[in-house]
Amino acid sequence: MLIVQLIFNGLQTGALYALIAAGFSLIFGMTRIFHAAHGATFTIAGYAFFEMYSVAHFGWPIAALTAIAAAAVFGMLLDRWVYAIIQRHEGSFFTVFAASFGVAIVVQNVIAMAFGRGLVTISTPLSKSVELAPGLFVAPMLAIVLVCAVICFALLQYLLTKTNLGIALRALGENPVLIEVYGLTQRKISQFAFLIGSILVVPAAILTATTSGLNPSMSHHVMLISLAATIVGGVGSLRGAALAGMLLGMAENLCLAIIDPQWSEAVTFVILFLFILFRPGGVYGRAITT
Amino acid sequence: ADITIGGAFPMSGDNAEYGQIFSSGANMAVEHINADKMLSGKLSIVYEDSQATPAQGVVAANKLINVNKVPFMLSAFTGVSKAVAPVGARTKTVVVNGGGVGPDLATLGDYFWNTIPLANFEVKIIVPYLVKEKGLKRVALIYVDDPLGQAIVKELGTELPKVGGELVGSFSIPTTAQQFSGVAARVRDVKPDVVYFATYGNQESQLVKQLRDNGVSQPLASYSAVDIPSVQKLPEAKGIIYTSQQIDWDKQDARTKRLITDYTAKYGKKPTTYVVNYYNSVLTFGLLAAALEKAGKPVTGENLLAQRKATDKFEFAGSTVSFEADGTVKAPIQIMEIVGDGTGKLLVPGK
Amino acid sequence: MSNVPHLNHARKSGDEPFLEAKNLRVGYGGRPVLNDFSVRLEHNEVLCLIGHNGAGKSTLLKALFGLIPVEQGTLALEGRLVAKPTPKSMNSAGIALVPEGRGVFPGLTVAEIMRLGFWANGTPKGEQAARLDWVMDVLPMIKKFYQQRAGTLSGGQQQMVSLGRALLSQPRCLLLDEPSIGLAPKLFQDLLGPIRALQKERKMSILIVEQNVKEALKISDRVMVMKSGELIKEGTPDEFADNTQLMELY
Amino acid sequence: MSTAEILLQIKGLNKNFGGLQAISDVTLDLPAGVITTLVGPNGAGKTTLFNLITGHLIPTTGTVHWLGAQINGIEPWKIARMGIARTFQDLRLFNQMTVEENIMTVMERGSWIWQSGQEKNAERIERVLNETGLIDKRKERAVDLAYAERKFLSLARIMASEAKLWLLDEPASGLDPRSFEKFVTLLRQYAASGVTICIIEHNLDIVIQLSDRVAFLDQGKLLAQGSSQDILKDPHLAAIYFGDHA
Amino acid sequence: MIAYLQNIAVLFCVNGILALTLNFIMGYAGIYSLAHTIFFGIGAYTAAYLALNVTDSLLISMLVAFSLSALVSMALALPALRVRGEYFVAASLGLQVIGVTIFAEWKSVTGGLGGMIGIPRPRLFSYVFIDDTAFLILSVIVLLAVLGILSLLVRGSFGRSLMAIRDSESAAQAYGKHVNAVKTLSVAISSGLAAIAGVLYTFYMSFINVEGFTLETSILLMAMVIIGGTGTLLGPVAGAALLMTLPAALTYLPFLPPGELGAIQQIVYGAAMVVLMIFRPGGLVGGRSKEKSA
Ligand SMILES: Nc1ncnc2c1ncn2[C@@H]1O[C@H](COP(=O)(O)OP(=O)(O)OP(=O)(O)O)[C@@H](O)[C@H]1O
Ligand SMILES: Nc1ncnc2c1ncn2[C@@H]1O[C@H](COP(=O)(O)OP(=O)(O)OP(=O)(O)O)[C@@H](O)[C@H]1O
Ligand SMILES: [Mg+2]
Ligand SMILES: [Mg+2]
Repeated sequence: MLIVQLIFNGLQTGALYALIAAGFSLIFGMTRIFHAAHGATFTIAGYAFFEMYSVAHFGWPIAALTAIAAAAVFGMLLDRWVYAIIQRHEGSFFTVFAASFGVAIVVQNVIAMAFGRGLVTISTPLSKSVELAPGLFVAPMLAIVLVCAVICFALLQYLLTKTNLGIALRALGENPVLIEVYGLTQRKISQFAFLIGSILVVPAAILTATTSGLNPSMSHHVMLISLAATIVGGVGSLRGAALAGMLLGMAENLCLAIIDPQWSEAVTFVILFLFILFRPGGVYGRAITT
Repeated sequence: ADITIGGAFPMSGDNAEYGQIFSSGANMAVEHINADKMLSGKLSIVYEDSQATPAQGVVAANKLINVNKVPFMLSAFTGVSKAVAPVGARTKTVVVNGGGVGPDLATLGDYFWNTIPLANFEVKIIVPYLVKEKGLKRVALIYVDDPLGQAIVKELGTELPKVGGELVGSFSIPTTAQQFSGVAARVRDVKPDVVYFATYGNQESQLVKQLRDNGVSQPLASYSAVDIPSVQKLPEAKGIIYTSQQIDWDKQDARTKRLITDYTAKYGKKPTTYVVNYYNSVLTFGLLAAALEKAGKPVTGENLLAQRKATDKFEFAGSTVSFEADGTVKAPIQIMEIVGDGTGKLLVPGK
Repeated sequence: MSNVPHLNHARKSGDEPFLEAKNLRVGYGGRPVLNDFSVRLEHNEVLCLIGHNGAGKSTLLKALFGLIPVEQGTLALEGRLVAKPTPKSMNSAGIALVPEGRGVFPGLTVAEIMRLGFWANGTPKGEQAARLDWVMDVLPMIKKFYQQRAGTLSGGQQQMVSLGRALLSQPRCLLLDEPSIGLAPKLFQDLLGPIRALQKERKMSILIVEQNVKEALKISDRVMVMKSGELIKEGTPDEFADNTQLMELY
Repeated sequence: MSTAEILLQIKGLNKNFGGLQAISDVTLDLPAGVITTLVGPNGAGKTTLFNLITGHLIPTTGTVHWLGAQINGIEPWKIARMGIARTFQDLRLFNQMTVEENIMTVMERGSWIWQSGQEKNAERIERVLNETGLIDKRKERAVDLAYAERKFLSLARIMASEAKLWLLDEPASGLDPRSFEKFVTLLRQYAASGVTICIIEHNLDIVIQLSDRVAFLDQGKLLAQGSSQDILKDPHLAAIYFGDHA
Repeated sequence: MIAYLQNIAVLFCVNGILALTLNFIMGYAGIYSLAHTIFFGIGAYTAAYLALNVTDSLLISMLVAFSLSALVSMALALPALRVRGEYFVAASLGLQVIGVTIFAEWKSVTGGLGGMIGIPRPRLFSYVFIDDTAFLILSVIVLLAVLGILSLLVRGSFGRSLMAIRDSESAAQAYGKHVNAVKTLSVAISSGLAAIAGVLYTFYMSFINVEGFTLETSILLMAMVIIGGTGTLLGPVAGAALLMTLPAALTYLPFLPPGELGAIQQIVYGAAMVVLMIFRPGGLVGGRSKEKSA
């Protein structure tokens, strides 16, 4: 029964990871910006929701909208006022990474000062497990998380393959200069990548707030998972990121059946490491030649 | 002359909530000492951020001792204290812990004192209560994988069999873990009567909430670290049985009353045991330094230690205590239950 | 030195050139590549720009299309000044650029590339099919690999797609940058034919930069020779037909 | 010509990329002192053939012999040290290094701190810089060079490498006539001094002016080889490649 | 005060060595490693273990630490030979997390989170570095030695081979560079020297635990290199100096509320990183980055 329970847990963690990774994967794949502050977007969205819902009692739709707005504004401002400026210089990949990391540190501490360092959770009966079968506890939240993930990825898939903006985003990932030659504005499309990528983090942030709770320093973990899922899935492949998120979530939980929890993060990264060694292109990526 | 003492507390990071609580108590004591003109000069306290990590703690301690030249400093957290203690010993600086409860803290040398009873006492008190009074024989333990947690595993392992209990499973978690649904599944799997958890900081609330969410309906038990607002107010935490140092709030002496009134006036809430412990830690310094000044001796770590050894009783807020030879205090431990209103309900008073 | 007298083209008074740039200064990171450079592209003409490597030909095209900022000088479209040219505004003014190298996105299918082109031009949905048919008429090869990913096409096929994309907006002016690079000679000839035919039919203005002078001259009306960011000679293709004379110029 | 020693011998070479047969059953000799041009439509497999020779790719089947010894399967750096050097279609200069460093590094066999023959190297660098006209730019980074200069730097690298066989991948594409002229002169000069050259080129002037022999590749197959006149006149090849040029 | 400055100076030497060695693979070989602290840690734990169980000899510690770290660095060289850019960053990230877990869990050797306490000062022949000033001198000498070794390597043909490989691996191969050997060797040298920094750190702090070797430290080191200027010899040292003095300097601002000092320090620190990257993307000493154009 333990295994079945762990599989269910893995499903929920995996779906959350997939959602978390989607935004990072989109931004990284399309703009090649190593958006280390993606975790910060996550905490900002989570705290925005918490403040509106649990503190100001606005009801979840308004709270969710606030979270979306906060995430979107943060992502786009960052793109406009930090990344865009740094990217004017050659060899900017790691420079952007360093700056982004700086932003993540700032956000984490500002949130800590503003909202305290303690854990905040949103209490809802939805995260309360019920015993489905003897020894198998499943919360309604699992269904919500799964549905959310499916909807998000379906929308994203539609966006990227069927809409003009989506095609432009993919084009941006391949050759940003050529975008301009076509008469489109690279910066605008890049802003959209940040807009969509940042908004994508909101469902995961809200769901995490209700399941495990939020604290200012959790952005770190979010970043690690996003990066791992993006690489394991294959840069630029959202399908890959989804699958990899699921894989990592599953692995993290299933490994508990045999080893202690403090090894589970290492397990995640052993998987990542092996992938890079033996399948550097990721699950869905093209093989890269060096 | 003016005197500065130090404190290495977590001021940022996951455990900053503790830093704020600890320093509020210490600051209150500094205020009172200055108001009473206990010392010839003005007493002040500087804090350095230990981030609750041993490495940062050492950096902080080095700075306090070398730059601020403090003869006396406060420390917290088992891991940090263990790392800081050798620095104190080498530089002959008194380091006082009022928060960490790892039993190893009793063995860190002459210059390391504790104003908080250590966890081995807490475990010794709660185990018989759980097993005999409540009939909860099968205990599962969730502990954070650090010196404190390891000490508790050891302590439970020896205490449980003594009273006919059994440790049916112990699950360590890393200090950074946030997801506990898997741990919950494994805990359920061993079918315990009660789940004892030994963690601190943000992890506590997260762990409790997720255990409850994930079908762990057994009673929960823990040690004094749950005595912080974020846990006390957590709906899921209701019913947790825990031990803490007993403070006699109704003690009719002026010092206790003054602490309670002034603290409540300043912070809008009653002081907790941590507040009292750090208040008392600074008070210890005040009393010793005053005695040294009276005797015309300089306030150095060495003299403070000698003076402490020469003093057999301290009138603390909430209790009268004496230091053991290993630098720890024996204080009565009470058993409490979280009721959800921010303060615990007393189950068994300490002896 | 740039004020080489322009050829006296017979033109009606008041008939402004399609595109006119005056006294341009353009450069990268403070180093000017073009200094005080003027160029004029008439309606319905093919102007061939030749010059040695690094003369600034590509730089000129990029500047005319708004891809790199003009530090000094003016740019006029049919007599009207363009204050700050951007690729977007030039595109909507009916100018299309076929860049140096492969102007396609390797991961997108040809169909998606065309769609991106339509989006950039803001072509209404209803008109798209007709436009596409028209492009396919000009470059019938495209039909064959319409659903293929551009990255899997050969160099020549990619060049065709790039040209096709540029034609989608039915531009009034094409800027072509070395379309022959890396192309088999035959392929290049195959490409030039349709371009000339189209230009005649639609009375387009074309500015073509080419190293393959022999082929390019066949379709040009006027030739300009650049050296180190300056115009050193201008004339008709016949004047340049003799290769030896060209050699002296460089 | 037929009596010349055969430097490189390619026999029955095949290379598949997944389903794509990029090189199919190519057999070709490169005799010493002969300038061979490799022509063919885009995607014919010319660059792939170079990659197979230099060890950057491993053939699916078939062999490559260098001075009689089989070299396919050997690592590229070992093959390079045997005396085969190449340029790349996309140049692949050492972009962040200076012109001088670019040249210096290809002359150094090992990577030890201590290198023998530094003075001899210095002379050689000087000569190569002079010949390619890069002498004034010796301290500039390769990325900062103009297009033609980059092309010449890629040539300078191979000139400095002391290789017996040069494989040049579209070395003259995009060059203006004067640079082109200089380029051809340099190649002639080196060929005369005993270097064997194999060039991939779309520019027919190179084919006509420089090469002793032309090999025509299409869809991975070697369709024809012979003197440039013969090849250019072939009506079939004209139809698929040269157009009405000849 | 002197003691405090000495303290900072020793730690600066340690970080300086780390930044220098990281820059050696980052700036010259294009290997952007986020696992550098693992090798720092290997050195530190080796020294601690030897000092507590075997010998307090400085030379032996350094020798063993260097060799062990160079050996383990093959785990980093492996992905470095196969992938580049962000893929390698991720691989090194994985290695970092795995390494930290091992440091934390291999309690019999590393002491876990509790760490290793009471490490004695080292001995060189018969001299024991009890005095902090003597230790500082030792640290400076080691720093200069590392700087010397690296600059010799970088300026010579080894450095050119490294840079050539960084700029174009296939071209380097085509001109006879044994890419795998050069890369592996550079990783081994860098990791081995980082372990030397670990030895110094251990002996100086006399306490180590896993928290000194986490991802944050690795990122901090990378920031030092980037802020100082990748691919320059002195840039990393400047970066280390800046990032180390900044938080220390902040504690002297009297108007900051002590309760929030930690957070404010972190905010200023993060903001400084952003601002520096915006205004000096090539780093403090960097000359080799310039405005990119369309
Ligand atoms: N992105 C760039 N950054 C810096 N300098 C550049 C850039 N692009 C071109 N240059 C420089 O500008 C000058 C002109 O370049 P341009 O590409 O316009 O020449 P061109 O005439 O098109 O030559 P080619 O025949 O080689 O295409 C050259 O000296 C070149 O080095
Ligand atoms: N590494 C690779 N993986 C998959 N396919 C490849 C690879 N390298 C080359 N090809 C394919 O092999 C075929 C031959 O390519 P090659 O680069 O040799 O052509 P080429 O003759 O040099 O053409 P061009 O004149 O355009 O440079 C092409 O279809 C190409 O897409
Ligand atoms: Mg050009
Ligand atoms: Mg090729």
